[in-house]
Amino acid sequence: MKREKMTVLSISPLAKDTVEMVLKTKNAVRKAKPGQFLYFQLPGHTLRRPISIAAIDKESGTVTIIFKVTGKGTELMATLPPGSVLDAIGPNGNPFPADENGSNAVLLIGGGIGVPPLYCLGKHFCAQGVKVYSVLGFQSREYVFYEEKFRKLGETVIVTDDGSYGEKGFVTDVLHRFKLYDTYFACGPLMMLKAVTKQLEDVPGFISMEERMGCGIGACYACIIEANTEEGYKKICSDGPVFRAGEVLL
Amino acid sequence: MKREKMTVLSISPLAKDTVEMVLKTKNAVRKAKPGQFLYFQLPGHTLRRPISIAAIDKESGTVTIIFKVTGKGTELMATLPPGSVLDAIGPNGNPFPADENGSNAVLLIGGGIGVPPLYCLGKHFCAQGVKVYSVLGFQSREYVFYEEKFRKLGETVIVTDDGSYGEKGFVTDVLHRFKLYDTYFACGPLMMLKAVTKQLEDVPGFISMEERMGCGIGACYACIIEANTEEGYKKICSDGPVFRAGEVLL
Amino acid sequence: MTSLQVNMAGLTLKNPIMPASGCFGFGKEYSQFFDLNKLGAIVMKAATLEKRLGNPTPRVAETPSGMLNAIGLQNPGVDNIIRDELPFLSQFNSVIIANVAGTTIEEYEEVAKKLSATGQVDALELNISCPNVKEGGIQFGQDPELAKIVTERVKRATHLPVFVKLSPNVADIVSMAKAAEEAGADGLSMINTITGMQIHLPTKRPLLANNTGGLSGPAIKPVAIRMIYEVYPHVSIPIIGMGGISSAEDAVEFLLAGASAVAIGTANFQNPCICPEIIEELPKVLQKYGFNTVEEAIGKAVNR
Amino acid sequence: MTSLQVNMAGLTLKNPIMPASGCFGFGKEYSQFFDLNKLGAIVMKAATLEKRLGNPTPRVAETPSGMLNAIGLQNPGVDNIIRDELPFLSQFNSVIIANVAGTTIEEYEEVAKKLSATGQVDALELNISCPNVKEGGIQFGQDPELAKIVTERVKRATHLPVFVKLSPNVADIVSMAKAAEEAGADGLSMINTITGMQIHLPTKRPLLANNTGGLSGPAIKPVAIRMIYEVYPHVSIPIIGMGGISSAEDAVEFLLAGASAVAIGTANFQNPCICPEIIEELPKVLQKYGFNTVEEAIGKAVNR
Ligand SMILES: Cc1cc2nc3c(=O)[nH]c(=O)nc-3n(C[C@H](O)[C@H](O)[C@H](O)COP(=O)(O)OP(=O)(O)OC[C@H]3O[C@@H](n4cnc5c(N)ncnc54)[C@H](O)[C@@H]3O)c2cc1C
Ligand SMILES: Cc1cc2nc3c(=O)[nH]c(=O)nc-3n(C[C@H](O)[C@H](O)[C@H](O)COP(=O)(O)OP(=O)(O)OC[C@H]3O[C@@H](n4cnc5c(N)ncnc54)[C@H](O)[C@@H]3O)c2cc1C
Ligand SMILES: Cc1cc2nc3c(=O)[nH]c(=O)nc-3n(C[C@H](O)[C@H](O)[C@H](O)COP(=O)(O)O)c2cc1C
Ligand SMILES: Cc1cc2nc3c(=O)[nH]c(=O)nc-3n(C[C@H](O)[C@H](O)[C@H](O)COP(=O)(O)O)c2cc1C
Ligand code: FES
Ligand code: FES
Repeated sequence: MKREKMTVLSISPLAKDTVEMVLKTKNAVRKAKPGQFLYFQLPGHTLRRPISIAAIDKESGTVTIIFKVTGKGTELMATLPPGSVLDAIGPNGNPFPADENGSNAVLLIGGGIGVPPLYCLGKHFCAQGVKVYSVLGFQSREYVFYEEKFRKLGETVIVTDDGSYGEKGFVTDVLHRFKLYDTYFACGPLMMLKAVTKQLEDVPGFISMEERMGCGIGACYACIIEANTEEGYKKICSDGPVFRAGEVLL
Repeated sequence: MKREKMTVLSISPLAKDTVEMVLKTKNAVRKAKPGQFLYFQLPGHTLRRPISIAAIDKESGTVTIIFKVTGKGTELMATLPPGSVLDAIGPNGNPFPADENGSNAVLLIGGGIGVPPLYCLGKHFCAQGVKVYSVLGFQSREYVFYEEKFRKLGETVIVTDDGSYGEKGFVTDVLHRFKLYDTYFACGPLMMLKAVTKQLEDVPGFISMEERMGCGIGACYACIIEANTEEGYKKICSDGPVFRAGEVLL
Repeated sequence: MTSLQVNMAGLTLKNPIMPASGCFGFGKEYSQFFDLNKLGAIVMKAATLEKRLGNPTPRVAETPSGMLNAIGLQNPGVDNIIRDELPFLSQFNSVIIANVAGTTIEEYEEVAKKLSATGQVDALELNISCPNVKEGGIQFGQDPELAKIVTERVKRATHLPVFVKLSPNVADIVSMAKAAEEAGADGLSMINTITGMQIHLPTKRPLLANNTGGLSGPAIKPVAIRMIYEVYPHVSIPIIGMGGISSAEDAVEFLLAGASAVAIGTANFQNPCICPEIIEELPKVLQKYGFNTVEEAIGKAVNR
Repeated sequence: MTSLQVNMAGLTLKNPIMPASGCFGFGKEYSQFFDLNKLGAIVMKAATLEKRLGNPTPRVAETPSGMLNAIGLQNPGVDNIIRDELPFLSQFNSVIIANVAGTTIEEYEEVAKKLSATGQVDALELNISCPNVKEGGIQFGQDPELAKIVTERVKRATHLPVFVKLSPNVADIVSMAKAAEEAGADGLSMINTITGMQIHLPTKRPLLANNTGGLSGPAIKPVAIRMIYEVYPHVSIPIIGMGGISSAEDAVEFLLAGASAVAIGTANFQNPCICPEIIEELPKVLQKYGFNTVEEAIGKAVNR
């Protein structure tokens, strides 16, 4: 983990309120693993903003992030022209266990803005020859992104809450269609993670969590989540954001 | 007085820590008179910054300001690239009495960053056929600006505190050389204004004052100065910044 | 259509937005920027019995997301205000609230009487919370007993609704609020400024000539929200909320915390049109969060 | 060469800069970013007798030039801290200050005793000002009598210098400071956070699960400076100043107001290297304003 200045190489709208940004980095690109996040400082803001790494390109020395405009900070980020310099700490947190995992086939389950880190992970698995299935849920048609990219990784089902694109329903409505995977990886809203971990109780899985953060590095106890451990808690920023399903209490 | 968006047309260093900025305006340029000021909002700052109008060009629809980088606000202004948009209120305050004045010859006395409004005034007098003499004081050589412009208006003496340019000394050391004027106009540090008004006690004169401001339009009583009036005070932002010498207590 | 109307303390405001005392003078200057009829109410600069010259300058300083002021209640005195300022304000059909200050209880009474007699003032705001004067002001606002006495006495001196303006420079805001209510206050104004200081490095001295000043602006918004939220369940009189409001979203935050109306101070200096801009935005923001009227939003964040 | 050394309460700090309690954990995380030996002192996260899980999340919120936190004193408990955290910290040659919290006077005493017995702690900071726990904490910090008692009792339980950390949520900070001094405190830490709240419009509820939280960051700097300036002439014990410091200029402002050393809290979250950066800048800034040593600057803005 390091503090470094990253340069915005490109910024483009992906879907409604959803922005893709490619950043030139020296340090983070070398160290980053799927599931980790960058912690961005924005002028005029006291707290940094955590954003997951959506793609890592070691050759070009870039990382990609995808973020949804939900408040003042992401609004500001969405207006940064190429050439802007962002102060980032990272890569923060613990990655998905993608190397030591020993899977033959995995199921990725993403909801909304939880989709980006799964793309990074899926690419990683693909490169290792692991089979990748994906179920991605979005609010509605205009929020859908990265469908083609996921299809390139493997079989992909898209659902939308209102059925305006793909199938109508929640990700949990279609999970039963996939059987041939040994581990699942999920990222998305808390409600989705609750439903998914319950439904797939008997399958090994990993989930990625969100919480409002202070330090972002494990020092301030802002981002605690209850856990089935002796201590009774985990820090999302440094013990997570990725946890083994069942390790933390949703 | 109005709130308007002004576009930075050009920005250039004039002298050490001293910046000249040309602004495109619709409203202020039509109404502005020498001695008035603009009140600029800067992102991240609660209070606006008052800056005098240094030149008015009705043909091109621009006003020029000259400011010294003394703190965070002016530092930020100095980095604005051409094309930037500034939120300004103005023209604020009462101008120098340049039209109804009836002078045949005037003496302009400027100190440091008090020089800019006098240039605006001198040009105005020149255009009316009034003879203009100028005495300008600066800290040292590297702070001198607009010497040539003032020479074009009329006889000009430059002094510097350390003698590194022009003559060594304060403006008050050379005032006695000028006799053939009927009114003086002074702007500069409080110490200079005190010395000038004392030395030229018997000559009609006008001075321009500074104070930290809140509203900038006469509503908040932040910028008060004691005065020889029934009320006992004047507001620098709305009754001033220009006062008849002796009207306010320095 | 979203209704912005608010009824409180017997007053009917066409909308809950008003400029805060001391940040809007007596209205004339801002009337250059917009039609004051747009305002729900107008709160005048503090009036004292005699004219006051206030503190030496500098009187204001900028701080992170805020400012300090130490005006020191400068004003022309209540008689001059009645003669020179009230006639201008009374042309507008907004509710007119006079801010009353003093050094002694008798002064508060006297000023309240004079303002009430004009028939041009709709309510009084009792400034027992000015941190910038040596005597009077804040000491009444830090002691529940004194606050009670001054409120009672002013209530007896006027037929107008009285809002008591509370100081945040206390350990227990609820007991101050209750004291004011018990003394007969018709409403509360919260909050006045928090006492602060800035040191000027070049002179190695406090920047303000008065040394300390009152902190206002967005920096204090969380403190204002907290105090209103704390007080709301304990009183049944309406609260005018203030402290760092600079957007319609901020205003709604104050409503949810328990304010019936809100005042805008420091933000006027940044943007002289902030009040009409917030009034225009307010219906959209209320609707966005599911409210059809201002009154529906009041206190909604509080478990009473 | 500008001397940054500070002697206070029997401690020798190589420079006056330390991270503030709760914003730096027990140092490990920040040691990834810089060598902790650079710090004048290190203040640990609050320790209580038993481990505490703190408040529900969300626990932090952003505010204009500041933040709210309601961590609720989560910590592993004093025994675990001594076992797991102190050995790491004691490798560094910076002064180590332990922050002591509790619900009862006995808990403060017990924690103080245990920490003192380790021989690895150089001073204690008595946290009688945490606004985020239901019991203990702030109530000791709002009542001079209680503050006195807890200070006296802890002083008897330790041979270490004791800094009492004051709450700004009081009407009269000077009487709190005097009470601590009379009770034998070796120094004061000022200020802890100001109680605040933010309302989350989409949920129409306070954003923090705890409803209120402590306001910190540049927003509160003017309040901290004012309180230190007020207290300084009335006590003869040193003050560790804090509240919104994010630059060497800010640090010098605190020195001039009367602080002997300063702590940096919220700014660590923005810039994990802020402490060493300020330490590097400090000599230049001191020199710019005519000081050759830190000690020359202390209290220079105050007319004692
Ligand atoms: C580990 C992690 C990874 C994330 N990855 C992504 C991503 O890849 N793409 C994406 O769009 N979003 C991601 N988020 C959520 C993202 O951090 C928030 O949407 C963002 O901080 C909102 O900032 P804002 O200024 O726009 O909103 P505001 O509401 O104005 O922010 C106010 C404060 O709340 C915090 N905050 C608000 N929402 C969240 C949230 N959901 N999680 C954490 N903090 C929040 C902000 O950081 C800030 O401190 C991630 C969050 C975490 C914890
Ligand atoms: C009527 C008037 C006309 C002026 N004209 C000019 C001009 O033409 N060129 C120029 O360089 N300067 C001029 N000044 C001074 C200029 O306003 C200040 O230098 C500027 O505000 C400093 O801002 P800052 O953010 O750089 O400094 P900071 O010290 O960071 O400012 C902090 C606060 O103090 C205020 N402040 C600081 N110094 C002054 C000052 N001398 N006068 C008023 N407020 C101050 C700022 O506006 C701000 O609110 C004028 C001032 C007044 C009152
Ligand atoms: C320059 C200035 C002058 C003020 N004068 C008064 C006053 O005369 N009477 C009063 O009750 N409050 C006065 N206040 C306090 C404001 O009315 C308001 O309570 C406070 O500033 C918080 O609101 P804000 O953050 O929106 O400014 C003044 C505030 C400022 C900034
Ligand atoms: C997240 C967080 C946790 C804190 N925890 C503690 C604590 O455990 N003990 C304590 O005495 N102060 C605690 N504080 C208060 C700080 O030490 C400091 O007094 C306050 O934040 C003001 O300084 P700042 O503005 O530089 O942050 C905490 C502050 C924050 C922001
Ligand atoms: S954000 Fe500080 S511990 Fe996680
Ligand atoms: S700055 Fe408000 S009256 Fe002059």
